[in-house]
Parts: sequence; C-alpha cells; structure tokens
Amino acid sequence: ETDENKGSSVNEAEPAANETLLVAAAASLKICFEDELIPMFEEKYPNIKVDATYDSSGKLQTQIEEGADVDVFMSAAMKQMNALDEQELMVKESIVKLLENKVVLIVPKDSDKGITAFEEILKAETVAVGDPDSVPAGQYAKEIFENLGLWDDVSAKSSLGTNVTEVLNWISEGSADAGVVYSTDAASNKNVVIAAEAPEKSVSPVIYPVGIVKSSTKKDSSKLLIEFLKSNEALSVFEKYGFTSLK
Amino acid sequence: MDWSPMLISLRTASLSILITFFLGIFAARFVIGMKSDKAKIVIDGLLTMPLVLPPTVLGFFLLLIFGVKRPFGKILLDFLSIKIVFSWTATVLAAVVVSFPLMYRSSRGAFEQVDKTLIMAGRTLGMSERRIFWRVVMPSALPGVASGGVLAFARGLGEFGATAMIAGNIANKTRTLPLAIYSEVAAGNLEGAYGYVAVVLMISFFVLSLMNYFTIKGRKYANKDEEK
Amino acid sequence: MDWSPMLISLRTASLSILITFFLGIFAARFVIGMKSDKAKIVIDGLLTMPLVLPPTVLGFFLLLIFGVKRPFGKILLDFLSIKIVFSWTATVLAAVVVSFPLMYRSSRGAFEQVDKTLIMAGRTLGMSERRIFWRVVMPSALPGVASGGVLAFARGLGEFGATAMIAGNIANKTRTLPLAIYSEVAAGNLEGAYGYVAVVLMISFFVLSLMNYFTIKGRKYANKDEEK
Amino acid sequence: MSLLVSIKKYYKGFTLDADFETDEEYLGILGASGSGKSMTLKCIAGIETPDEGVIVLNGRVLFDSVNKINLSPQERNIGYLFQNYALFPNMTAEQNIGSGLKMTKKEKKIKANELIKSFHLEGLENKYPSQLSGGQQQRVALARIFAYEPDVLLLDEPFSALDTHLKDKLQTEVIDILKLYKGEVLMVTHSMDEVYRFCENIAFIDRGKTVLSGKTKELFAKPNLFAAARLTGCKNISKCNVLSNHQIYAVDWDFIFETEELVPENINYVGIREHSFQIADTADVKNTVVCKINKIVEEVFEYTIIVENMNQKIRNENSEMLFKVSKDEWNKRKNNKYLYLNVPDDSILMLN
Amino acid sequence: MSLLVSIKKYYKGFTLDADFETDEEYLGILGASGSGKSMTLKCIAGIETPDEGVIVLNGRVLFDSVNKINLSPQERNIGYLFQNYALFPNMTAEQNIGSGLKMTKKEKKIKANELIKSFHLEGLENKYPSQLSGGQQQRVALARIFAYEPDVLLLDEPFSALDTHLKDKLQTEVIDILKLYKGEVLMVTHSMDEVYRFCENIAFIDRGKTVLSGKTKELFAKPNLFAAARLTGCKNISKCNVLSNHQIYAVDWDFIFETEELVPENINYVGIREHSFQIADTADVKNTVVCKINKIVEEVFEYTIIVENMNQKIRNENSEMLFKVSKDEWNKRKNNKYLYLNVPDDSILMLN
Ligand SMILES: Nc1ncnc2c1ncn2[C@@H]1O[C@H](COP(=O)(O)OP(=O)(O)OP(=O)(O)O)[C@@H](O)[C@H]1O
Ligand SMILES: Nc1ncnc2c1ncn2[C@@H]1O[C@H](COP(=O)(O)OP(=O)(O)OP(=O)(O)O)[C@@H](O)[C@H]1O
Ligand code: MOO
Ligand SMILES: [Mg+2]
Ligand SMILES: [Mg+2]
Repeated sequence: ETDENKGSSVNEAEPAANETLLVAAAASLKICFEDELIPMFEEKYPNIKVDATYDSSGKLQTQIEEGADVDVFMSAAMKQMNALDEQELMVKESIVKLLENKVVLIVPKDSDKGITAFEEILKAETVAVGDPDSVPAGQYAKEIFENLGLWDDVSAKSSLGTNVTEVLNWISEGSADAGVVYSTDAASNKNVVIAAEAPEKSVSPVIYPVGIVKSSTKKDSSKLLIEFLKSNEALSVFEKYGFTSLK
Repeated sequence: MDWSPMLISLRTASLSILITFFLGIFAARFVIGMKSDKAKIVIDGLLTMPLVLPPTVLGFFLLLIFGVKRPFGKILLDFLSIKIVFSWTATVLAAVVVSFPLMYRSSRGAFEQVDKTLIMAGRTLGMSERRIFWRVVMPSALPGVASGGVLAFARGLGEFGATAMIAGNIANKTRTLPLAIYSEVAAGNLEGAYGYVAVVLMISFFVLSLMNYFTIKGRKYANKDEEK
Repeated sequence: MDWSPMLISLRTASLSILITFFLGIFAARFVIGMKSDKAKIVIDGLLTMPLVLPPTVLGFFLLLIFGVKRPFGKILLDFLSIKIVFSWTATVLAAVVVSFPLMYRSSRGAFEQVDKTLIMAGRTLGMSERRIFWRVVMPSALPGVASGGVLAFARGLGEFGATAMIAGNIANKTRTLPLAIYSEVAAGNLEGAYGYVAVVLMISFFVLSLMNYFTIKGRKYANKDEEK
Repeated sequence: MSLLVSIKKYYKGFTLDADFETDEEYLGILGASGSGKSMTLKCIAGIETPDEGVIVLNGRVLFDSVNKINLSPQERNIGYLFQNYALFPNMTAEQNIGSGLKMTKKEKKIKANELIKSFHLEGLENKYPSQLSGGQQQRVALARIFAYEPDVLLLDEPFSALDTHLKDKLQTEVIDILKLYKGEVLMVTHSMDEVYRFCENIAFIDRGKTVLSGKTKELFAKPNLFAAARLTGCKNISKCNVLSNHQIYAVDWDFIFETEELVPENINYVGIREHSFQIADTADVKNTVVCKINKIVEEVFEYTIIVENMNQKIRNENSEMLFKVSKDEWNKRKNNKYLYLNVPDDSILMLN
Repeated sequence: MSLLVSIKKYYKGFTLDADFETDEEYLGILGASGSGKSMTLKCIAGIETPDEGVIVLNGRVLFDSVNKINLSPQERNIGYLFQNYALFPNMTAEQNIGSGLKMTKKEKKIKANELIKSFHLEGLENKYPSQLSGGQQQRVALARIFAYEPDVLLLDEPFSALDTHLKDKLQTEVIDILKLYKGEVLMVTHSMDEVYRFCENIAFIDRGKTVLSGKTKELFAKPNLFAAARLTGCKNISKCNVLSNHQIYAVDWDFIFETEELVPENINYVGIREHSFQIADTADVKNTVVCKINKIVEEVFEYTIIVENMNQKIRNENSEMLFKVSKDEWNKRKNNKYLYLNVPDDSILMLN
C-alpha cells in the first residue's frame, strides 16, 4: 500500500510555471481542506494553486466518469475509488488509503428513547441512514445492521438520506430518533450525541482513499499534493477534525 | 419497478397544486389590491423568496420551523398531535412552498393584464368584488393563470430537495418519484432511473396536455370562429 | 465571509436571465404561432419538462450531453475548444436550463392574453410581424412577461442541484451562493449559511424591486391618472 | 329623484369642472368631443374619483371630498353605459345581460329573455361579444344596465352604433321602458334629435366646464352662448359688434342686423340657424341679405346652399353662410336672379 | 382602381354572402345592425378569411378560395378603420398615428403632426388612448390609417362618435383629403347624409347578403327593395296588393294608390318617405289621404305628425304614418279641420 512512496520524493521539483490543481473531495472534507490544508499547501508551493470541489463521493465519481477535469480525487469510501480504478480512470499506483473514519450511532441531544447501542436501534420510531445505494455512510450502516440481522426491520423504518448532511439534520431536529453517520459529522453538530460506536469487526473500516485521476495533465503537482496530505503535518490536521490517520 | 413513488407523487402533486393554486391566486389578488406601491414591492419580494433559495436550504428552514423540537412544531405536536416531519403531509408542504411563488407570480402578471374597464363595468353593475374577481377577472386572465398552474404543478411534481429534508425519503411513505429517480441515478442504476423518469414525464405530459386542452377550450370566446 | 460566491452568482444570474429571457420569449412566440393544436401541446410538454425533473437529475442529464466523453461534449471540445463541465459557463447553462420553462410558460400565457384585434390592426397598418410583436404584443403582455422574468431570475439565482452536478462546487470559480449556502449548512456552520442567505435575499429583493418598479412605470398608460 | 353634481378633477392639460343639478327629469349632456362628458358620468358612477366637490343623489351623499366620503360604485347603485360598451368577453350575450342580477338562475333567465326581446337580440343569446356586431354589442350593453335597474341611468351615446331604422325603433321603445322607470337618466349624445326627444333638461359642457343648463326647448331657442349655439347645430356664427340697443354688426358677414329685442351688452357673436333663413322676394324687408350663391350641395331631402353676402367688402374664411331648404321649396322659388335671404326677428341668436 | 368582391362565409346562424364590384369611386355600404357590413370589410382587409370566393383589387387577386390564394393583410395594403378603433394602448396618439409608417423618426414626426392638425388633435399628441375621449380616439384611428396611405380605405362608421359640429367640419375636410387621394374608399355608415355626401355608389346588405348596389342618388330615389327603402330612411312602408297596372292597394293603410308608372308585378310593399307628403287643401286630387292626427312630436326644426287614414277600416300596429313638416309650414297651413296629405306621383316607392 505504500508502493508509490518509494518512487516519489518529497523534494520532487515544483512546476516552473504556475499550475492550478482541481481536487474533488468528499463533502465531509470541505472544512479541513478549505480552512487549513489547502492554504498550508499553497504556502508551501506558491506555484501551485489548489481548487477544490466538494460533493458526495458518488456524485464526484459520476462527474469524473463523465470527464470532469479533476486531478486528485479523495473519496469517503473505497467503493467509488475502486469503481473508478476498475474503469482505469485512476492512476492505480497513486491511490493511497489515507484516513479512517468511525461509523457511529447518533441520537438527538435530549433523546428519551434510551438508545445506547446499535442493537437497540429498533427502539427508534424512525431511523435515518444514508441511501446505501449511493451514500457511503449508508453502506456502512447497512453492513452493520445486516451483521446484526436487523437490516430488514431497520430499512422498513428508515429514511434514506441523499447525503450525510441530510441525515445529520434529520436527527438534530428530531425528525428521526437515531441514525448512522461518521464521527466527524457527529462532531460538527451540537444537537446530536453519539450513542455508540460501531462494534469492532461489525463493519469494514471506513477508509478515505486519495488518488490521481488518469486524465490529469498535472500529475507531478498532484503527486506533491498527495505527498503533502500524507505528511504528518497534514495528518495532524485531519486528526484535529476527528479522522484517524492510517499511517 | 416499484410503483409506490408514483402513487405518492400523484397524491402529493394533486393535493399540493390544489392548495398552491388557490393560495397563489389569493396572494396575487391581495398584492394587486394593495394601495401602496412600496408595500407591494416588499410583499412581492417576500412571496417570491422561496424561489431564490436552494430547495434543500428551504427544506432546512422548514425543518427549523416544523421540527418537533422547534416551538411551532412542538405546539403542533403537543396540542394537535400533528407531526409534520417525515410524514406524507410534509411532502405536500414542501411542494406547496416551492411551487407557490410560481403560481403567485404568474397569476399576478395575468391579473394585471386584465382590462380595468371590465372591472369597473362589474362594479357599476353592482357585482361584488368577489364575483367580479371570479366571473370577470379570472376568465380573462385564464391563459396566464393556467401557465401559473402548469408551472406550479410541474414544479411540485419535480420537487426534491425540500421534500427530502422535511419529509425524509421513506419507502412507501414519503419517497416521491424525484427521490426515487435521484436514488437510482446516484446509485448509478440508470435503467431504474429512466423508468421513473419516463413515469414522471408521462404524468406531467398528461396533465399539461389536459391543462392546455382546457385552456384552449375555455378561451373559445377569444377565437372568433365558432364551429359551423 | 467570502464574497466570491456573490460575484459568481451575480454574473451567472445576470447572463443567464439575459439568455433565458429572450429564449423563453422566442419559444413562447414560436409555440403560439403554431397552427396545429396537437403539435402545440407536444412541444409545450417538451419545453416544460426541465421543470418536473429534480435539478440534480437534470444536471446529470446535462452531464450526459456535455461531458467531454459524450458526442456533443466531444464536438464542442475538439472543434471549438469549449469545455463546459466544471466551468463557469456550466453554471450559466444550468441556470438557463432550469429557469427556461418559467420564462417560456409565463410569457406564453401573457402573449395569449393580448387582444387579437390589436395584432390585426398592426397587420392592416402594414407593420411587419416582427414589429407587431415587439411594439404591440410585448408592451401589452408586459406584466406577464415581467413575471416570467422575475421567476426566471429568481430561479436562476437560486439554482443549485444542476449546477453542482455539471459545474461542480469550486470556490472562486463555480461556487455560487446557493452552493455556498449548501456547503455551510452541510458543514454545520449555520452562521455562515445565514450570511449567504441574507446576501442572496438582498440581491433578489433588489432585482425584484427594480423589476416591479419598471413594470409599474412601464405600464403608466394603463393607469388612467397622469401625474398632474 | 334629484341629483346634484359639483365636482372638479384636474388632469395635465384638462380640468373638469362639472356643476349642475337636476330633479326628476331626464337630463341631456351636450358637449364637443373631448369636453368631459364621459368623465362627468364616470365621476358620478364612481369609476373616476373627482379631486374635489360633492355628488348628492336624493339627499344621499355619494361623494364629498371635504368629509372624505366616497361610496363604491356598488353602493351608489348607478348604471353606466360605457361608451365602448365594456362587455365581458367571456360571457355570452345572455350572461352579460344577467351579470348584474342577484336572483336565481331561472329568474335571471326570464329577465334576460325579456330584455333580449326588448332590444331585438333574439337569436344572439349564446354569442360571445367577439361574435357580435358593433350595434349588437351596444344593444347588449344597453340591455345589461336596464336589467340591473339602478337608481340612476347614465347613458354614454347609447344609440351611436345603430342603423337609422333600428335607432328610431329602439329610441321609441326605450322611451316607453323609461316611462315605467322611476329613476334619473343622464344621457350623453351628439344627436340633437335625441336630446330633443328624450330630455326636458339639458346641460352644456365646454372644455370641461358646465357652461349652461336648463330647459331643452328654451336653450335650443336661445342658446345664449357661442358653444351652446354650436352644439345645438347652429352653423352660421359670426363675430359681432354691438352698435346700439337694437343694432348688431356681424363682422364676418359684413351685415348689420336690426333687432326688435334689446341687445344685451356682453354680446360677442351673432348666430343664425341654417333652417332659419326665409327666401324673400325683395331686399326691402329688414334683415334681408342679398346673397351670392357659392355652391349648392344636394342632400337627401334638402339642399344646402352656401351663400355669401353680395355686398361683402372684407371677406374671410368665415364669410360663407349655410342655408338649408327643402328641395320642393327651392325648386318653387320665383326669383332666380338674386337670392334674398330674410332672417326673421326671433331667429337672430345673440351669443356671448 | 377597381375592386371586385364575391365571397361567402358561414357562421352558425349567420351567412355572409357579399357580392359587388366598384370602380374608381367611393362606395357606401348600408345595412342594418348585424347585417354583415363590418364582416365584409374585415374579409377585404384580410382580417377574416372567407370560406369561399374571390377578392380582386385592380386585377391583383387578394383572395381566391379555389386557387388557394390568401394574401396577408400586410401584402394587401388596405387600411381598415376598426369600428372600435383598435388603438395601441401602449402608444401615445402621435405614436399610434406613426405606427404604420416606414420612414425615419423625423419624417414620421412631420407626417404625424400634419395629420394631428388635420384631425384637430393638437395638444393630445402625448396622451395614451386611455386618456382620450371616445371622439378623440376615433380621430386618432382615422389619422392613423390616413397616415398609412393604403390603396383602399375601409372606414367602419368613421364619424359615429363625433359631435355635430366637429363631424361636419371633419367630413368636409376628409372629403378634401380624399380628393387628393387616389385610392378606393369603402365606407360603412348609418348616416344617410354621410352616404349621400360621400359616396356616389352604394351597396345594401341585408342579413348577410348584398341585395342591391348602384348609384346612390338613383337608389335613394327608387330603392326598389323593402330593405333598401328602410335603410334609406323610409319610415312608411305598407304591405300591398297590386290591383291593376296602375293601381296598388296599401293593405296597412287601407288606401288605393293610382300610379302613373306601370306597376311591376312582383311588388309586395309600397313606401312613402315622411318628407314626401304634401299638405293639400282638398281630398280631390288623386292619392290624397284624409288623415286623422294621432300625435304631434316636436323636433328641432320640424314636427313629426303621426297620422292615420281617417277612412281606415281594419287597423293594425302598422297603420300609422309619419309625416315630417317644417314648423313654419305646419303653422302656416290653412285647413285646420282636416289634414289632407297628398302623395306626389314620383314619391310612391314600389318595393319588393
Ligand atoms: N387620464 C387622463 N389624463 C389626461 N387627460 C385626460 C385623461 N382622461 C381624459 N382626459 C381628457 O379629458 C377630456 C375629456 O374626456 P371625456 O372622455 O370626458 O370626453 P367626452 O366629452 O366624453 O368626449 P367624446 O364625445 O369624444 O367621448 C379629453 O380631452 C381627454 O383628453
Ligand atoms: N364569430 C362569429 N360567429 C357567429 N356569428 C358571428 C360571428 N362574428 C359575427 N357574427 C355575426 O355576423 C353578423 C354580422 O356582423 P357584422 O359585425 O358584420 O355586422 P355589421 O353589419 O357591421 O353590424 P353593425 O352595424 O351593428 O356594426 C352579426 O349578426 C353577428 O352576430
Ligand atoms: O461522500 Mo460523503 O462525505 O458520505 O457525502
Ligand atoms: Mg365620451
Ligand atoms: Mg359593424
């Protein structure tokens, strides 16, 4: 998994001329990218400017499939990255599993349903999860509940969010009694509390991979960016926002 | 293909166009009747507002009003046992809110185009303002009002962002056609999406045709030729 | 607060309303001029279609057309070196597509309300159809057309779903106000969102007021009282 | 029934200043095109709001600018026949006629049918205004306000679009209908005959101002004002100088009239109706003009003879006089060499 | 200049069947309300499309149902004065007048100003139609088509909304303008005087059908048809039986007329104009009716005397006859006991 590390050197030459990279990143990464990481990177490499577009990973996948001129893609799950990779749209060697996020069960702050574990999910009248077909967080939720043998019952009372924000808002406003999101999302909203973390082994790890899009014409700069994201400096920022670094 | 989104959408769109239609007309009538041009402009701005906000954000604001933890939502729940969020009612609410400006604005334009002399004629004939409105102004404004209706219906049928936010996306309950389409598209299941798209287009096509037909028929007095 | 979304939105909304305005008017004129009622209904259905699809889905379809791998997008890129996806142009494209039906439908209704006798009078005076349209029909239909303009502008300003899909959400480039609002809400940063909401409302309010003002002024001939 | 109107309304370039009172009779309003007749009726009906003044109907104040009273048209119960009819385009003739009625559908139908007969609209019940001819539209509009039975009827040129035969017929019939009708009628018309036939009282409006009102016959006989004379159809009007208590010099015609009547001081014009001239055999009688014939225009039953004072010294564009004479009389006249036109004493209209 | 119209148009309850030809002269169209006058003009102007027939102007086919020719109104170059004016509400009077002109702004202004003067619209240049009175609107509409200078002018009751004085003035002026104008003029009017004054030729339309056309004066003298007689203002028309080659029995009046002229066989009606009667001193002259006076109606310059045959045996609602006489003559008549009304021989209108 650290293949590409070998070939690349942190000191690889910056481009002579100014270049602008376009990063497509999962929506959950927007704040740490925009507020900290990109400014840091741009300061380090004044010749490289970074533009970023944020959306749900699935949508970004579609956009890349349709030829959007993205240089670097950072997804919130392996599924999208793998799908692109299978279509040979990614530079295979560039893909790095960078971060891990935790899947958590959340409830509204003053919930009186007494839900404290994934197993107790059926106490909820309505459950909010991402749409497993398109939202990574939903896929993980489905996986957990399937492992617990509860998925059929849960899905019957579930509202399927088209993105994590929706799920989060549903719970924070009490529309749903419980739901599944990432710990980073949970941290961003004061009106929800984490009721439980996903039990060990109940779910495959939530991996945030990053990689270079094959059609990119700025592979060198892209490499520099990925190297930067892998640096301790960057990883500590990610950790500040609740991610776990995978290095 | 699952047919429940279609049924839900049909019910939602029907009820919401009914509400929007009359609400929009009344709002238009009210604004036109206002004496002060300034107040008119302000109210107009307020009533058109729902249109400039992304539906999701609009849905979010609706959630802040109707959410069970918010004062208004709480009152509804505690005193009337009405829970808006995640209910079918919410799909109607969302559709009404997003389509209202279309109906309001179109019918306002249509009413403003009506010859004032006719209104005056009605008054001197002792017709009540209400009667004048329904018997004189409305028929003359029909094309514009119908346009508003068409737009509002289509918009209500296609509503997605605000609906998802306040009504959720619960199969057999609040999953409307647009939500179903979105899910399929997002999941990359294009065939499934096309099926739903076809259904939504067929519905809208059917309803638009009906509306067109009735508008053309209802305006026969404007066509000089009577059938021979 | 970052002001770039405001500037981008202003530019997008201005250009797109300009395009939509004329496109909608021409479409309306074309449809009204059609001889066959059936063809009319079919074309009307097609032109209203963008309205019933969730904007995201619409954006997806746009992506299928303008994506650089798709025939049309390829032609644009290869022969004209125009790349639509993820460009500012795409924000305009999205705004035009979603707001078009509003303009088209409203102005169609407005045109249909115009007294046919006036058109005939123009013809017997030897005025060209074009001149009749711009000098006689348009001024009479102003309230309805203006309504269409207001709706289209507001809708274009508020456009989000299709924009996100085809233009992306790139700061300083394609992040319009609605996208910014959405991003802030998504990030749980409500204060930030409110700021942008305030801006978008202010813009729309300002433009609507202007439109209202000019419509009221432009119709002075309909107000019997001349200033003394 | 009594109606008092005393209102002002200011427009750019036009001021309406209507001021008249009428009791229990039909009032005709005569005035040149654009003089403010329709505007006056509109103010009474409540369609336009005067800037100042009062309108009182049977002691009921309809409008009073000082006391801020302004009843809605509905409350006024006044019927107004719009000059351009203002029929509802979306209603059939029958529906238009029934539109002001507050009764059951059945009763409405009966009433409407009655009026359809009265106004000779049989067979047109189900046509829309756009399918009706101009005259038919006018009759539907008439039937519509008659159906409504308001306290006051304001008729703005009610018969202008009808052919002669129908007009005669309808006028007679409307007079009959009106006899049963206990309300006030104000009628604007350009037809002298109509005024003469319908209205015992008359008001003249000149450039927005009510300049004269009174009994129709008296005012036709002695219009007193230039404008009134012209509006009552007097075609020959000359500027004049008062020479003495019994002599007026008609400037345009270069002729001195001797009058039996005392000439008022403030006289500026002298008028002679085209029917007033009498063909004389000599110029010996007083007030006989020796005329040169400039032109003879043949009309249906008459000739209009355009003449000029033979002894005219200074001619101007207003020097010609019009004289109407039946074809019979003209052909029978004896003296073909000169035309002596005598003006009978009571036919000299002294105007200011 | 020549115009040939031969068209049919079918409506529910109404069929237009217009058929006439006219060369180089002014044609007046007379017809009752709803008889199809406006419709005929609209078909000629290209506003309505006939169902069958042809319209040919100066050899140029404007419409031909068989050969599927149907020129657009623009290509026809025909001006139509709409009965309800059809002014553009969003244009000022001046802009309305200039709307059909294809020239520079400056030239337009000059031309418009000329017409504004001709039609006495000074001071109203910048007013919108809604700010104009009925008569002012009519004049703007007139000015507008005169400005456009089409090949054919179709005038639909062009002076109906004007006061007498202005109407007289404008008519004379329009005649002057028209003299310079080399086109065809078709004029619909309800005013006999107008037809008589303007139009050498005349066409009568009765219930959609052109029933008669020809020289105005001849047709006024001998209308030949019931409808034509009525439209030319003949008030007294009775059903009749032809008794012999020189005798007609007027059924409604119970009177036998002896005629000098040979009576055509297909005669159904006999008509006498109200001005045709002569007061006689005895009943000895042939065609003298001994009359009973039912009513005397005073008009401006005349009396209308409503009489009945004294010897009438069977009365019906049509038995009364109207007789118009100047006030002078009436007052001067000698025999006050009986009224003997003589009908001169050439005044007996034989109609079918
Ligand atoms: N809104 C307005 N602004 C300015 N002037 C106006 C307005 N409305 C009417 N006028 C003027 O008021 C005058 C009176 O109009 P009104 O319609 O009463 O005339 P009228 O006597 O009925 O004439 P007509 O016989 O031609 O119908 C006209 O000269 C007209 O130009
Ligand atoms: N669309 C229509 N459908 C049916 N009948 C119609 C239609 N349009 C007109 N008519 C009828 O055609 C007849 C002729 O109308 P037109 O307007 O030509 O009359 P006109 O001779 O101009 O009468 P007026 O002197 O009253 O203006 C009328 O009786 C009218 O009712
Ligand atoms: O790709 Mo996301 O962060 O689950 O919306
Ligand atoms: Mg008037
Ligand atoms: Mg007509």
